[in-house]
Amino acid sequence: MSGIGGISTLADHKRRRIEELTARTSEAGGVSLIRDAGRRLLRNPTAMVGAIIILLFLIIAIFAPLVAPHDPVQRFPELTKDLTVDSIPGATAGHPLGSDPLGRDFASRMIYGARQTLFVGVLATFIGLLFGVVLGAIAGAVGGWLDVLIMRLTDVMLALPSLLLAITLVALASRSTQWTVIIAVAVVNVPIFARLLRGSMLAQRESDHVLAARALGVRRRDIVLRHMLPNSLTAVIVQATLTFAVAILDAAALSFLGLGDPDINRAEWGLMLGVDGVRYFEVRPELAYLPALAIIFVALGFTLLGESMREALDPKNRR
Amino acid sequence: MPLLDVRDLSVVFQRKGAKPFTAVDGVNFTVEPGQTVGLVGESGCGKSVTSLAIMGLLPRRGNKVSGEVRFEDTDLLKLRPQELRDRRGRDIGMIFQDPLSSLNPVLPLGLQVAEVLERHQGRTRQAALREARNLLDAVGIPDPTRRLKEFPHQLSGGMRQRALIAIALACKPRLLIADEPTTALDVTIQAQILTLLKQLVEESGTALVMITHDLGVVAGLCDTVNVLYAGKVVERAERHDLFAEPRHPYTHGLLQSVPRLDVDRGGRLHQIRGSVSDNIPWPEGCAFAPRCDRVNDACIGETVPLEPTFRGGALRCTNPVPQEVPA
Amino acid sequence: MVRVILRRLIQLVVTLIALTTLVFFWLRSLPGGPVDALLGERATPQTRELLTRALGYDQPIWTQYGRFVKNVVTGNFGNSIRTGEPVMDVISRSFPATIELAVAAIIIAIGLGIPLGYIAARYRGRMLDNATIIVTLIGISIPIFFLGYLLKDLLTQNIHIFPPSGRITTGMDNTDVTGFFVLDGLLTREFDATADALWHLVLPAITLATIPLAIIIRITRASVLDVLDEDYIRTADAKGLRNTTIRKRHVLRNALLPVVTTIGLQTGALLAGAVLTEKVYNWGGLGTLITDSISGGRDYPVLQALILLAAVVFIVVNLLVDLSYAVIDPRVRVQ
Amino acid sequence: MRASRMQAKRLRTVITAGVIAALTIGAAGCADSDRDSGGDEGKAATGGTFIFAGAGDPKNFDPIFNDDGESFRPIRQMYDTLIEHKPGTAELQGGLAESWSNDPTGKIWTFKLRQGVKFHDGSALDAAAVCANFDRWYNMKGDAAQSQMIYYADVFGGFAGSPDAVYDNCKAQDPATAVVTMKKYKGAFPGAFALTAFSIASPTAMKQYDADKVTQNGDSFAYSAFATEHPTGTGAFTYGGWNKATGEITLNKNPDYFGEKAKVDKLIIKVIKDENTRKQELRAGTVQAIDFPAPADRKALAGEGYKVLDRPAFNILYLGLNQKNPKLKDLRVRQAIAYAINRAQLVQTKGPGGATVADQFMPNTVLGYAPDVQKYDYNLEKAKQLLSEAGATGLTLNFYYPTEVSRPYMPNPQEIFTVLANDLQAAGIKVNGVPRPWNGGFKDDVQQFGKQDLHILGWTGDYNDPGNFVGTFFGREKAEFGDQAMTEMFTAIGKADATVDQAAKKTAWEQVNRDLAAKWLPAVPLWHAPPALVTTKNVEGLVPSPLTNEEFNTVTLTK
Repeated sequence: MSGIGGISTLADHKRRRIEELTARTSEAGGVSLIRDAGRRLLRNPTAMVGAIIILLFLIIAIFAPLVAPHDPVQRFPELTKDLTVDSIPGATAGHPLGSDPLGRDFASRMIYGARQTLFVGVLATFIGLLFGVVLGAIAGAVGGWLDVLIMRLTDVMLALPSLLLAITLVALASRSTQWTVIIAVAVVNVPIFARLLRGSMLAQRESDHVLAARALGVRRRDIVLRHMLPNSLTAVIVQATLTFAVAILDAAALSFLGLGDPDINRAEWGLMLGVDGVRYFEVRPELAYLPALAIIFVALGFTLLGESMREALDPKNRR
Repeated sequence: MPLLDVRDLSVVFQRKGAKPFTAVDGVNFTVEPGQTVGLVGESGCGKSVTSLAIMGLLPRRGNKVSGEVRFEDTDLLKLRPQELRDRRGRDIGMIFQDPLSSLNPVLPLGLQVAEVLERHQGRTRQAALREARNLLDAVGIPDPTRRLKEFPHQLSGGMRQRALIAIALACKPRLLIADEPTTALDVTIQAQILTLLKQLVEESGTALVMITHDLGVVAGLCDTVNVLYAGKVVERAERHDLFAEPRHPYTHGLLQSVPRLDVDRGGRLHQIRGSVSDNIPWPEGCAFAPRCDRVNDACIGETVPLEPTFRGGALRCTNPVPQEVPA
Repeated sequence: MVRVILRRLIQLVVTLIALTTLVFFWLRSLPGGPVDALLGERATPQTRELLTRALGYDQPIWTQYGRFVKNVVTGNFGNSIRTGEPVMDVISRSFPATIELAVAAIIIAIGLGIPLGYIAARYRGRMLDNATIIVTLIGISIPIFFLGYLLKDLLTQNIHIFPPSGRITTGMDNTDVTGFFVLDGLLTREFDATADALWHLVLPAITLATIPLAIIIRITRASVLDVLDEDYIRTADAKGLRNTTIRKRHVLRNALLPVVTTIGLQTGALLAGAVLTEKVYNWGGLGTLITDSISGGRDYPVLQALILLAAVVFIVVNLLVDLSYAVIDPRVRVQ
Repeated sequence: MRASRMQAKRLRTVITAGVIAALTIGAAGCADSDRDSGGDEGKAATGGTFIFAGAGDPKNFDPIFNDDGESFRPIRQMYDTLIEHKPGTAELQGGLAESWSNDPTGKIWTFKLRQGVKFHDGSALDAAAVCANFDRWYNMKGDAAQSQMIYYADVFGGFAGSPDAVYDNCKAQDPATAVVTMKKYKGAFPGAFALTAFSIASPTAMKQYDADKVTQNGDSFAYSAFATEHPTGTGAFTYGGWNKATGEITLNKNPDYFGEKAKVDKLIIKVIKDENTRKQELRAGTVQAIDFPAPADRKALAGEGYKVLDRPAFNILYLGLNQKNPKLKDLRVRQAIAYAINRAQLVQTKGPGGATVADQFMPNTVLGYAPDVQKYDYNLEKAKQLLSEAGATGLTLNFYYPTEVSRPYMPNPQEIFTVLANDLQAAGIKVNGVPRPWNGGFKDDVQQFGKQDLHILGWTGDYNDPGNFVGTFFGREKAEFGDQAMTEMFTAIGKADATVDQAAKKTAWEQVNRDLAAKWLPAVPLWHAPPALVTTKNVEGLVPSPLTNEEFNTVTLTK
């Protein structure tokens, strides 16, 4: 039943799922859980695979300038020389993966792609998380009409399928830039994070150590900041890990629909796949395959880690 | 000959990653037809595992079950899963601790009772339901006809437990295993359920294995009592003997820790040091030793055997509680 | 239940009013817009004025809003800027296409998802289980427009097994009764049309089904595993019931509860997936309509209607999920 | 390929079987099929169905209310114009009028009409009918209707009562002679008479389905039954229906067409918006011809034996320079930009097959093309030098480019922008790219408000007249190029456009083009890109038109 007369019970179901997840990941809360969750993670091969993929991705992203042979936006005469709209030169000396549709070094663009993709994913996730967490925290800590208001808001947002919401937002944006995309993708996640945090804060509120703290007369602000938030955040972190994957996929989808980041100078995997990859698929399939594989791997990495974190934090799996 | 004869039954949990753990360690006991036998011990002493092992309800993977469980003349452990299924619910019924979680939340009560009858007595749904109604009536559920259509969450705790009993006894089994049937219930209800059980087994001459940590229950119900500790039977005796003169320090300790109105009022309630989980520093020897106040060198080192007592019971102790010299 | 339905309807109305107003003013605040979209490169300034006047954009915004509301209330969303026909016609034409596609996808997702999920759970930890999990994870991680793109390239270009796009072969000249081509074919006994329509449906449906399928598999697996450790399953075992009975009556029935919810959630997600799938396969449905209304020239009248429609569909789906939920879960029913 | 299609067929029949099985349950109450003889794939030398894949939905079928190629494609087949273009060229020839003439003032146009021509509704085409059309346009009532007559407003200046209206009256001297009188001469004539928008429609039909009824509804317009269901012209094909669900426009052979009768019985125009999908359908053999193949696919398709037909380039892509920006007001800076751009490389790397570098704003087929204009070949040093002379080093410019659009002259704006920006950066000009959706603000910002410093835009010619190119761009004050009176340029163009004598006209325009390049340089011409058509091997007789208005009556399907 939809709590306070929600906009839609699917939203409620989503919400319920989120909250039960929260309950699981944060009810026992506390350091001990996190510690032995960590222990269980280290023992879990899938988690490790995920972690390794992500680590690799981060390294490439951070050290792109060192790894990449060239500047990703520079056009090279030796590449433009035999570049035409219907044939794109392949591997040559100094250009291991050959050219992209504009005579730029494809290898370098793939490598810098890690950086841009990370940028988009992280920002989209973080912005969503930030607003979500703030809203959720307010709702959870203050409660009352503010809580009701915020929850109604999230209900409305949950009522539209995520990508559809993103598309609409981009369409309704007066100008299209990389930020339009990032924000569109981010906004979609705000309600999820808000729900999540609120849910787990409520769970926290009833938990023993908070009750104890309250009994000891600790100030409410301190209870929220020192006791409730930290524990609730575990759930949020798990969600964030999963969100990252979704974020880069959505960004790619937007590019494919021609609603993505318009600056094709920017080397971002979603953009490379959604625009050049598709357009020049028959001329040079690698232009699609490589970014696609990269995206799949990274998304997979984050999903693997996220899922196993969730499992690990789930008290049901404690032994 | 006994109805149920359990011979050095052992259950070893082998989970990957963890080292094998012996939950049940060479348990022996018998149940005569119509007799009520108690398995008593603190939680974690392996009594529930024993019952599941008898029913063959332990998951195949990760558990090693050895020994014999003779029901009449067949060894249940040797049966193929399918044959075992045919006996479960027909020859042996079982009642579980938590009546709510033990009933399927999405099926109407009637069906949950009826399906046993359909399965073992090949009745039609209608016939089964009719019988189910009578059963519910028999276990004292008011307005059974209506209840048939209701769902577990619509019943009170006591009702649910009654329903479970009805299910367990539906096919008039010769043996009923009750695993802590009252622990999840309010004290007031507990009494009702116990009397109900008692009455039912007496009427139908069903043998009952009552698994509990509650000596009160035992006192009210059992003919013979087996006290388990750390997966071993440490003392077996007739109910009266056990309560009159516990020999094993552990049994003694248990009885001491039961609040009593008649003796030493105001005196502190006795308690047993530590808990079962204290792991034993020595591989062989008495597992209770670390907590025992009568411990001596003999307890440690070689295994302590379970020796028959002259009163037809049995005892596993090197230094039992002395009994008053019979006058 | 009646109360639930009533509440939904009220919610629906409220949401719609809020949305329409929001959308109306937002769209009016954007640059470009209808005038820009209606005029080609050749428009002279004079024509521009004419048009602005003709569309009443010279009048105060509130007058415009009033007119807009009056129309909407009478179910008139104006005419499409791109094609000039009434928005309602455009939508009611595209709607069946998407429904046809979505239904096909859902059938695949459920038809394969629940069994596979169940099997995976039964063989927990074995090769099969692990394989399923990996595959589903990949299914979730792959950009589905790319998957669709590959399928299309492989099965329509390299090997011509399936048609590359559209809902029916050009020139098939099938009779349009309901707008659901498969159905129409049956109704009018044009079986070749039905076959052809089904034929066109295969690839898009598979593409669209990928994500829901993966998710349904995972949820089913998880929830079956949960149910398997439930006490009532032990009880059922203790009753000596046959394995089949236990699985059908006790395990599956309970395991399906969360799955139903998921399916509900996924139908929502399908709308989003449809946008991508329909673009890949040039499927003349709502998805295509959305993309066209945006990139094909900011067709605001259509966009407005679509946004409202999305809300309606979504709330209706909720209702259905709730009802189905009530059917299989007695605990909900009594509340 | 054939084999695999057989395979597909077989699989289909399997499915059909299944369906029929499923049917026995639910086939009780059934609507009856009202279709004619199913999907016939006639492959005879003549007859059969020709399926052409277009790139977008038409708006309606009333010529005068349209201004885009996708609407004109079917209209072309159903209507005729007084004057036509020779197939494959932009030169004029007789259409409904066997011949035409104008008086020395260029104001009075006399059309000798072809005899015995009938509209699809059987009514006769005579001078009265022609005049009825001219009068209808001139006297069109209502903002809604008028606002949709883009071409009319452009060519004929305005409507009844408007001071700058060009049209005066039309007299039917005799049934075979129509005399149209203008208030003033316009260079657009006679070319403009060949515009598809000015096709001659049946007055009877227009009255019957009150063609003039255009009603505003919400943010758009509803058109009359004439425009949507009963288009009636004299063309080689008659209207057969528009299935919007499948995006199929069906046209049937007009057996009593006055000209060369259609070889195929049926013409289906199938709307497929995605260029990639058009190609794939062509390969699948479900369509016989596609318009605007993706430039990247041309080579592949040609290699597979499809016919790639290039239309003679009749368009222009240019880089607009907005003189609202004081820096750009300096000719040297504009020239520097011209030198800084490596057009040869642009055309080679990004130009659609057959594209050529443009050095002026009209293709060489148009009257007044000057071979000897200043060329501005790529010269980085010169560019830098000019910039420093102008004291415009470290210049930063806002470069507006459109997104969500693909035009024949501009298949991929983002790439073109990126290349140009790259070149300008090399010359030391900082470029600040501003992407705007084509209909979501680009046209507004660029043409209405002139917010940009630089922008890319282009044009496809409508008829063979320099005014239609240069005149449209630079003939009057436009925000696009800096809203200021460039008096010299305007007057020069105005004079050239007003010249009636062809020879004088030619020289006048040539001079305009030279000055545009050397003195005014309001924009930098980039390329002429021929849009292509691709057909299957068995399609014969499809003549690509530079104006992208092919007529399909000449098409045959061979085995």
